[in-house]
Amino acid sequence: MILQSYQIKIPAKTGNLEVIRNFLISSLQTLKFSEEELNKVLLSVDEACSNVIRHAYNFKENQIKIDLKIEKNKISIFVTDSGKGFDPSKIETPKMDEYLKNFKVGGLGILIMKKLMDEVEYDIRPGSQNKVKLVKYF
Amino acid sequence: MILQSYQIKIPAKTGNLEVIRNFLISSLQTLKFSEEELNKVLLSVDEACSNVIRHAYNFKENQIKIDLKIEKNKISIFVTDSGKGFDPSKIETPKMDEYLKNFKVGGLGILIMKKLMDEVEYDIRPGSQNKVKLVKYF
Amino acid sequence: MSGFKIDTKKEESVSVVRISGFLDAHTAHELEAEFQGITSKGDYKILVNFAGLDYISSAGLGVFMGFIELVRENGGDIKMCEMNVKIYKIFDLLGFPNLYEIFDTQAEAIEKFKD
Amino acid sequence: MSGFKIDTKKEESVSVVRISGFLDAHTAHELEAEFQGITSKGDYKILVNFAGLDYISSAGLGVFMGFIELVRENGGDIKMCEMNVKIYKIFDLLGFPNLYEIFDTQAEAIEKFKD
Ligand SMILES: Nc1ncnc2c1ncn2[C@@H]1O[C@H](COP(=O)(O)OP(=O)(O)O)[C@@H](O)[C@H]1O
Ligand SMILES: Nc1ncnc2c1ncn2[C@@H]1O[C@H](COP(=O)(O)OP(=O)(O)O)[C@@H](O)[C@H]1O
Repeated sequence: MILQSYQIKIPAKTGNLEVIRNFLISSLQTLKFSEEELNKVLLSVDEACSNVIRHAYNFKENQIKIDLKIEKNKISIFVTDSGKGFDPSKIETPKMDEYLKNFKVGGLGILIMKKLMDEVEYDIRPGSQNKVKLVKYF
Repeated sequence: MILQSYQIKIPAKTGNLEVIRNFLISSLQTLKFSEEELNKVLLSVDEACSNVIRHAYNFKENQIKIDLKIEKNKISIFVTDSGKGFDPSKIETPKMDEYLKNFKVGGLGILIMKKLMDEVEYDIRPGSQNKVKLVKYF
Repeated sequence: MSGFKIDTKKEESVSVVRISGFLDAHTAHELEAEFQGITSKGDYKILVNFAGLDYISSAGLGVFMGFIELVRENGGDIKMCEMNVKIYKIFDLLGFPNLYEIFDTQAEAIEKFKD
Repeated sequence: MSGFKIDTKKEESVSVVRISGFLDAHTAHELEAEFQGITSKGDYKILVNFAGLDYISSAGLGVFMGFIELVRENGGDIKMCEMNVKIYKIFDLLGFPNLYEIFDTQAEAIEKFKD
């Protein structure tokens, strides 16, 4: 059962990443997340939004939507874009040993989300809505 | 022409007034408002939202929506509720001399909005959407 | 995060109420409860020190209006001090300085209560 | 309002880059430009002081990865110091401490560059 819903819809530009983080901080402040857990949520959503700005929209300004659903034992955050979409199953998870040895750059965003959140799930429908769901349990 | 749109949709409760103010602060931070003008916007929106929480919804939790439209020479903020509505033409503007002399309480919210914003306009449709538009020119 | 804080201390016969943070429709009831507590003890000389206050909305103003009559009927007053310019502008916008005495310093205000 | 700040000073032969605030996809290019400036002058001993840094996302991490190879090929290094626990946890999550030396104090790090 969803107890509370928060939504923000704003221009997808890197200057708004801070707006999004601040929105989450103030929306989540009454929940009993530790600061550490809150930081995990902030960073994961930031990564999802940075991907939308860069990959979904290629830095062309468009809208990004973030929905926060608070339930009794978890929060779910949906980051939605109307951009070009992609096939998440084709994205390889970087092996960090090799990654670091070969001085790779980029490609860490989804890995970070997966490491920090309890669930990460993409629902890609190019031409309509692409969405990533990020879940964290209390 | 609308250059940028920001929207937030959150539970209408007094604890979220701060969330709303923070959302506005971060959404407006790149515009060239003076701090004084920004404060006028914050207070006016706070008054509109406090009215929604108290009068439209009688403190029963429901959603409140705030839309911010940024144009070249002005910002417009729409505060929307789906509550019981009212007839703005029936609201008397308090005369502050008498008000203070008679130790009145309350009834200052709309006056504050009118004094601080360049335009204040209600669009009341009980049963569907009640909206107040607050405009400030640069 | 920001919140609202109240700290009341008796200075001579005056109840000095230091308020800080954000006084809005969410926090106004806290100040109301404080005023209730003070006046119910029969103390009617109230000085509100605004030094730490960052924000006030009409819900906050309503608290002062809700007690001023009672306080004055009992020979007391609500005076104010150390208000920053941002807050003062809101008071001024509505003519509140005609009803409430606002002092720069706490000492001046306490002195004035002795008149 | 938070923003991101960089301040670079030469200490002996080491370019000490103090970063503070929020290093995300919006501000990462500023650090990139700073590293570009430093390395293009032929300076490859870079110490990043994280004392003031509140936040880092993968865009920020990418800046370090983008320069480490060049810097090491030129006999230099990017070392790090005074990282708070919050930031260190992100580095640690991805194994970055295997690639970058991270020191508690700036003095230790500068000393290490002399080896
Ligand atoms: N919202 C999105 N829209 C389109 N493509 C995306 C989106 N999110 C991720 N991707 C794709 O997934 C890849 C991996 O993303 P990520 O792990 O965050 O690393 P990076 O963004 O640094 O490439 C991206 O390079 C991009 O091709
Ligand atoms: N969103 C709203 N929904 C219903 N009634 C409203 C709304 N906003 C204002 N009102 C009505 O207008 C009146 C005046 O509002 P205001 O000037 O803000 O003072 P106050 O809220 O202190 O009464 C309220 O008492 C209420 O009857």
